[in-house]
Amino acid sequence: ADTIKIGYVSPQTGPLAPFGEADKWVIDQMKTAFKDGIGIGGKKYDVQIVLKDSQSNPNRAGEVANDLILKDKVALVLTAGTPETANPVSDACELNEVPCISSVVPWQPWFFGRKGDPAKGFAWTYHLFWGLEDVIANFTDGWKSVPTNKKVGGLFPNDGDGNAWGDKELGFPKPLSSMGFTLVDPGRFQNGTQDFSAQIAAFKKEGVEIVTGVVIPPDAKTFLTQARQQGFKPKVITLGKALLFPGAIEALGDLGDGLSTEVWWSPSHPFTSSLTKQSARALADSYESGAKKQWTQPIGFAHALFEVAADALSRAKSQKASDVRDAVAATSINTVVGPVKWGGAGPFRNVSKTPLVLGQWGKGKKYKYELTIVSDEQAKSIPVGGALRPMPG
Amino acid sequence: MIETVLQGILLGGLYTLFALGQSLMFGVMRLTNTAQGDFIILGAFAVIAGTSLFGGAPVPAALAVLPVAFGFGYALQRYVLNGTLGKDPLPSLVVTFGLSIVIQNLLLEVFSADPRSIETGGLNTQGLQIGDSLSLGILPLIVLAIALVATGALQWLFARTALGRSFRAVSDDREIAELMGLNAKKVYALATGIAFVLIAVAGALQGMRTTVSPSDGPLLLLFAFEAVIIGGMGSFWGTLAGAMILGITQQIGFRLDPGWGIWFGHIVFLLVLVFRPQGLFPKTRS
Amino acid sequence: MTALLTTQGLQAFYGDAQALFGVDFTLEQGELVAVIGANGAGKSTLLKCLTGLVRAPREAIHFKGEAVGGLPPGEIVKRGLAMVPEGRRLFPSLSVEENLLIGGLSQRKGPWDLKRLYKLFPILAEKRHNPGTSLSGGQQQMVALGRSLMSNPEVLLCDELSLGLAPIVIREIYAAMPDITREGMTVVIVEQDVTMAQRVSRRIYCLQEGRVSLQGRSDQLTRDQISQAYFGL
Amino acid sequence: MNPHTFDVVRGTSASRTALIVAVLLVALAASLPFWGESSWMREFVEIACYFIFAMMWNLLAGYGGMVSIGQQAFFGFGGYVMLMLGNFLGLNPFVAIPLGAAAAALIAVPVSFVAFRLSGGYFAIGTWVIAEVFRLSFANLSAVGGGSGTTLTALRGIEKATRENTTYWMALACVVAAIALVYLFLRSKRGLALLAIRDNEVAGESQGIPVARMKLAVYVVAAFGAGMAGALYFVGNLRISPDAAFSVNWTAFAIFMVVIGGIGRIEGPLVGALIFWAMNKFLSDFGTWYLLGLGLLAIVVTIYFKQGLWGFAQQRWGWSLFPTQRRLVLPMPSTEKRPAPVSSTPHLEIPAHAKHQ
Amino acid sequence: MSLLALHAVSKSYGALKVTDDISLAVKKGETLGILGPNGAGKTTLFNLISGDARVDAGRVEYEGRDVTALKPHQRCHAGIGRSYQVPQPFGNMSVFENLVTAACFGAQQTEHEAWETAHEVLQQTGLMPHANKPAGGLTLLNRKRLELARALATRPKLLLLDEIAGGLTEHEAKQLVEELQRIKSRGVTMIWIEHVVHALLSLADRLFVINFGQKLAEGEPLAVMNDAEVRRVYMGMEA
Ligand SMILES: Nc1ncnc2c1ncn2[C@@H]1O[C@H](COP(=O)(O)OP(=O)(O)OP(=O)(O)O)[C@@H](O)[C@H]1O
Ligand SMILES: Nc1ncnc2c1ncn2[C@@H]1O[C@H](COP(=O)(O)OP(=O)(O)OP(=O)(O)O)[C@@H](O)[C@H]1O
Ligand SMILES: [Mg+2]
Ligand SMILES: [Mg+2]
Repeated sequence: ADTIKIGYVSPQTGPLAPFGEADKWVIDQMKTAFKDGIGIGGKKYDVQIVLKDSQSNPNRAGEVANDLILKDKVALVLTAGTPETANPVSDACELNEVPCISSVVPWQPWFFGRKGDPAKGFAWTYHLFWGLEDVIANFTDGWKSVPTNKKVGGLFPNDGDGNAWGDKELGFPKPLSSMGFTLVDPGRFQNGTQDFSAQIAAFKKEGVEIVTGVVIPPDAKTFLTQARQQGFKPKVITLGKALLFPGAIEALGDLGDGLSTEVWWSPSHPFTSSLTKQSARALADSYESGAKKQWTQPIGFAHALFEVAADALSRAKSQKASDVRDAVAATSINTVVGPVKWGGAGPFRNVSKTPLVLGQWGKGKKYKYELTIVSDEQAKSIPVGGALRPMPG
Repeated sequence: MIETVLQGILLGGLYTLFALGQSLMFGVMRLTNTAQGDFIILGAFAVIAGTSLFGGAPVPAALAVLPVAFGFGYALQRYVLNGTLGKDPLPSLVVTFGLSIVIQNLLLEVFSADPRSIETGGLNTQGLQIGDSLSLGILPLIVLAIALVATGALQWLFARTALGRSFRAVSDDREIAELMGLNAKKVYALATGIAFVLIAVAGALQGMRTTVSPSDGPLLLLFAFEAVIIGGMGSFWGTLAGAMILGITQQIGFRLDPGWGIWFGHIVFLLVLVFRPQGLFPKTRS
Repeated sequence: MTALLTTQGLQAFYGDAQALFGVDFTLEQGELVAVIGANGAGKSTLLKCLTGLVRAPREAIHFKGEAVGGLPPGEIVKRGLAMVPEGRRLFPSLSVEENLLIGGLSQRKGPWDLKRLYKLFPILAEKRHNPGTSLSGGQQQMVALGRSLMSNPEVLLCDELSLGLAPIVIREIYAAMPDITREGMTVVIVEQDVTMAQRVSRRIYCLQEGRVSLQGRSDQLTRDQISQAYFGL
Repeated sequence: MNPHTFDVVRGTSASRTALIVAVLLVALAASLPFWGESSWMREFVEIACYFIFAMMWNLLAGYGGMVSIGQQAFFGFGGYVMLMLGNFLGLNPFVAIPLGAAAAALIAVPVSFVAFRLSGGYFAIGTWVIAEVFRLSFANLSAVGGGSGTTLTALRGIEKATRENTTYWMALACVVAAIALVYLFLRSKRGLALLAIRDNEVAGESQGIPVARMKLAVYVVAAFGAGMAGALYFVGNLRISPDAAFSVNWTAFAIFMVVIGGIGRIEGPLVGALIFWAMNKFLSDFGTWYLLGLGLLAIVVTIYFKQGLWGFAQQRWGWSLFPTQRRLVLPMPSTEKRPAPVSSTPHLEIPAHAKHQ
Repeated sequence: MSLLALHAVSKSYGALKVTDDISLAVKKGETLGILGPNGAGKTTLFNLISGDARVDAGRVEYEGRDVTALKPHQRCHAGIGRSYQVPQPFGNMSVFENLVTAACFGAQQTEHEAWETAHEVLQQTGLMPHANKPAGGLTLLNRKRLELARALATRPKLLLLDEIAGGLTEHEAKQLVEELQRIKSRGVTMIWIEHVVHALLSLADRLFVINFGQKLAEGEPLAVMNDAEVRRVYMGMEA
């Protein structure tokens, strides 16, 4: 039989490596799932998955995407893990006219960060994830449940995510003020900052009780320890990105308890894989037993990307790029991260949203820290495990 | 304002530790170590690895790493870097640059890209409350104290002891120093060994203060380098002063706009270059 | 009596270029020997071989009965050979006194210490805390000589003590020689000035293109013989 | 004195053969779009960027004696200027490539004022700091997307094949121009001056070489080339971000290429680029291990083959494709050995009066 | 008219006044010898003339124009050629290329003219057998020759020679003097620093003695050598 190739780009090394940590395992699973091949346009094809490492470097991400397209001649490109990887890969696909499905980037940095025109959208690139409106709603839902003075300190770095989250029009500032929160934003900082005393001083001066933002894990640690040293004790700390991974939380030591973060996927999500028929719980369990590690959120999305790919390819008229693209555009399936369907208006022509909830880390039984879902205002189908606790101490 | 300056000085203490090893290696061997930052990170990871060996106690682990660091530096100089010394700075630059790549990727392979830190049993979060609004971290104060002691000790070693004389003699004229009975290769190795002890101390403290990940090195190198140049080459107190100036300017920059803090530090460094290329406190040899 | 220091068929190379072609050289305890020869004849190379700065075969050099060829300079200094290098070469970042102390690193016992040196060259005591390189050329030569004496060598090798020095300085330096040899120290001087060499030395070796072209007692050699050996005519 | 008693030889037979082979190769390469695959073109463009950049680094460090770790400043600057001209002024990005390079050359003038305060190893890291200043400055420029970077939208209208072919030919032209420019420069008088400065700046100045001006010229030319490589690269890549554009890896790879191939010789970056390309092609999937190996290779070559692989070959077999030296050739060299050269070499014989005195 | 004139030039390194208010004039075609103890500031004086060091105070005049602000390469173009006490060859270039460089840039000749010049100088200085050898591999003596040769290749009107006879045998020194004599006879003005006094005396028209950066004596050679102060300070002889 002929072979059809699927390219996959994610950061497996570099500072963003936790985002790509589970990919090897997921792809191994896929090999089993695809062992009988896929039928495209009535013909059976063997499936080969080509995994490339972006090394957390946007430059490298673009290069390997081009390699996939030009050398490996993949029929479809999948990519996941922060704008630093997904955006250049999507751009390369758009340029070379190859269909691409991306994920694990809020849709605004993905769409507007690539200078997308809402009137036209993109021709070749499709995205599935939640958006800033969801993260804002979830964070604020959580904050409202804890008595505070509603003063929020923002930590927005100068990267794809930080610029979007802190953007005056698209990001946090507008909705927060309309909900009665006051945002204290000292400004964009470089990733890898050694010292947050400027931010801490600004927060202290304004009497901030809630801290939010989207920082990389080392910066979160630096900020949190320095805040403690300098006597700054907010009641709630909800950060995106930095607090997603159990490894990062463990690195924080005692500071990890009570931190909250967005949850895009968890074992308690009530979804099932269309490909392997595993429930979210079963998928997480098989990862934990297979990889000997605590589950992480990207597992679900890496899996879902392949679900969508398999579904689209099997519906494609032929393996020609435009046919595959048309099949992708017409997708409508239920995946382990929720329903996926494109074709809305504006950016949503290329964006399919998945549900988002809020989670909080606490001392766990099986692992040092475990994540509990504490607010499901935005996705009622996902069960809550408790209420948001104020930070201890 | 006072707080900004105080925080700047505390930051400067850390930068001093980053820079002393560089200053020493340059002073003795005219060797610019572009892997300085990566060695600091390596030191931090060594302590992290050691901590798990010592059942989670960071201080014994850090102390145990020091002699290892000394031996590592000694051997590195003896068997690798000595072969690159000479009038041409290129070989040593390329080799240390290569080492930097090797270390980063080796750490990545062994420890993965996960950020890690050294567990200090809560020490890193303790603060010293001064007045109502000012609180200084205990750990940064300890870092500053260690930096002061290390600078003083190094300056004393360099200026007042026979070993220090040997360092200077070998750096001045290697052939003649050998004629006087010094083994230049050993003296160099000794200097690098000492530099690596400082690097390990810096790494351990960096790992306690914040998280470290394999690709953090280059930024630390630049800070170390700037401190050395601002201070003026050849004097350890100058390096300390340079580090303080860098720390304070960065802090001021951060308060103006967090995005420009490091940029501000770089600019001050470049201004020093333009107006005082010999550094602010060049060693006046007396 | 056996010789203090001998070389047998000593050959030396700089990379591929051979500089010495089988030099036989003997030194008796307590004598002052001058080595003369044209530029590039190999005088400095001979001294550098003796002190280990240029590699030599182990057996080619014997010092007090021990084969010392090719030992690192430090080892050789410890055994009692010291050299005053061509062109002074003080350590610029060390003071006069520190320069002298570096010379004493090998910690051999003997008459020479700071006190004794300062007595020989009082001007150095005055400038002990100045950087060595701030001194005049002659004073620097005194430091260089003193630095080597500090190791209390049995054999002192001096390379072109007078090169580039004003006549007054040359006089002062050579005036110190008797003081140095008095206690039985053996001295080798390399000298361009044949007259001076003949006057101060007991024996003379003349090198020419890496070979010994003449040797003998200074007072028995004639100017003619020397000129001939010098230029190889 | 008779002017025809000597000759000065500059070429070698290898160099003449090399020239012919090179012309044929370029002609062949120019026709690639008509018979090759688009992936080859893309690969060529990429390696061309690396190569041009390495070539310029070699000129700067190997000939100018200025070992810089900050050339990525000009690489990124060229890229950003190209992008801004394309996105904001609507200029055709292909036209914007040389303009980006020119902008890099222009900015190099004030930059040199700061960088030239340092020398040796400190120059190296100082230029790195300057490159960081560039990176941070662009990272704080929200018009070009700040730290997250932005996309070159100006090419969106152009057809794929046209775009690919034009980029390819541009890259080929740049490569040929870079080699020719550097070679002719080094063969000229100025090349001599450069070598002299590299050996001894002070003496060069006193022999009438305007050292400051020469160094500046080299620095600016190198910046131009680096800017060209950067602009070209981002036309091929479409997406730019400060971290990517001003990454120290650019210079790291250039250093490795040049050192492995052989510094201070034009063949060096050529050989280095080929090796780099091969390693990248076949080994880059090994990720960390590949980079680790690259670092180790650079270390080993530096310590054991100081002249690089080409330098080793040159010493071993006397190869030289781009000879720049001048050899003085006298007819009948045997005359030198004749016993009585009467007056031409007066220093070697001793007149009778010298023996006595 | 004097070719070169120094008007009250001074130069300090740190607290050390190395050149202290020296005034000096050299006529066209003249050979001036400079004497003085080690560290008296002779080489520094050359540096001030050639532009390698900047004066702190005073003025350097050459061919009647003020060159104090000119860079070394500009002074070289104007006709000031120098040799270095410690030879500074372009070590990785061949001897021939060293000379071609000097002719190209110092004498501002075209490449082909420079070849001629280099060839001629090679013959003059006896360096011909080493023409294609790398300059870094030369012996000290040949490096010193190269210093002279390279200065000659810049086609100087004023030649600054710093201790080029040091370490030469008597015979070699004699040949050197003969060579310099020939250069002198072509009308080249020279200033020569030398400790080998008898060589200097055989060529110099006038002597200038420096001590501690100041002028100690100046004038007709024999008179200067017989000066009591000079004999005491420099020769170490009681008058
Ligand atoms: N470092 C070196 N590299 C290569 N060749 C050298 C080196 N040092 C000396 N030589 C060569 O070795 C030979 C002997 O040199 P050496 O310095 O011993 O002579 P010398 O008699 O001391 O002369 P001088 O009176 O000039 O000091 C010469 O041909 C010289 O060119
Ligand atoms: N660049 C410099 N920096 C500091 N001091 C210097 C410098 N150049 C020269 N000196 C000092 O200036 C003084 C005069 O030096 P100079 O080289 O002019 O002496 P000189 O008369 O040429 O001596 P010699 O006969 O030994 O060559 C010396 O004390 C020297 O150390
Ligand atoms: Mg000698
Ligand atoms: Mg002098």
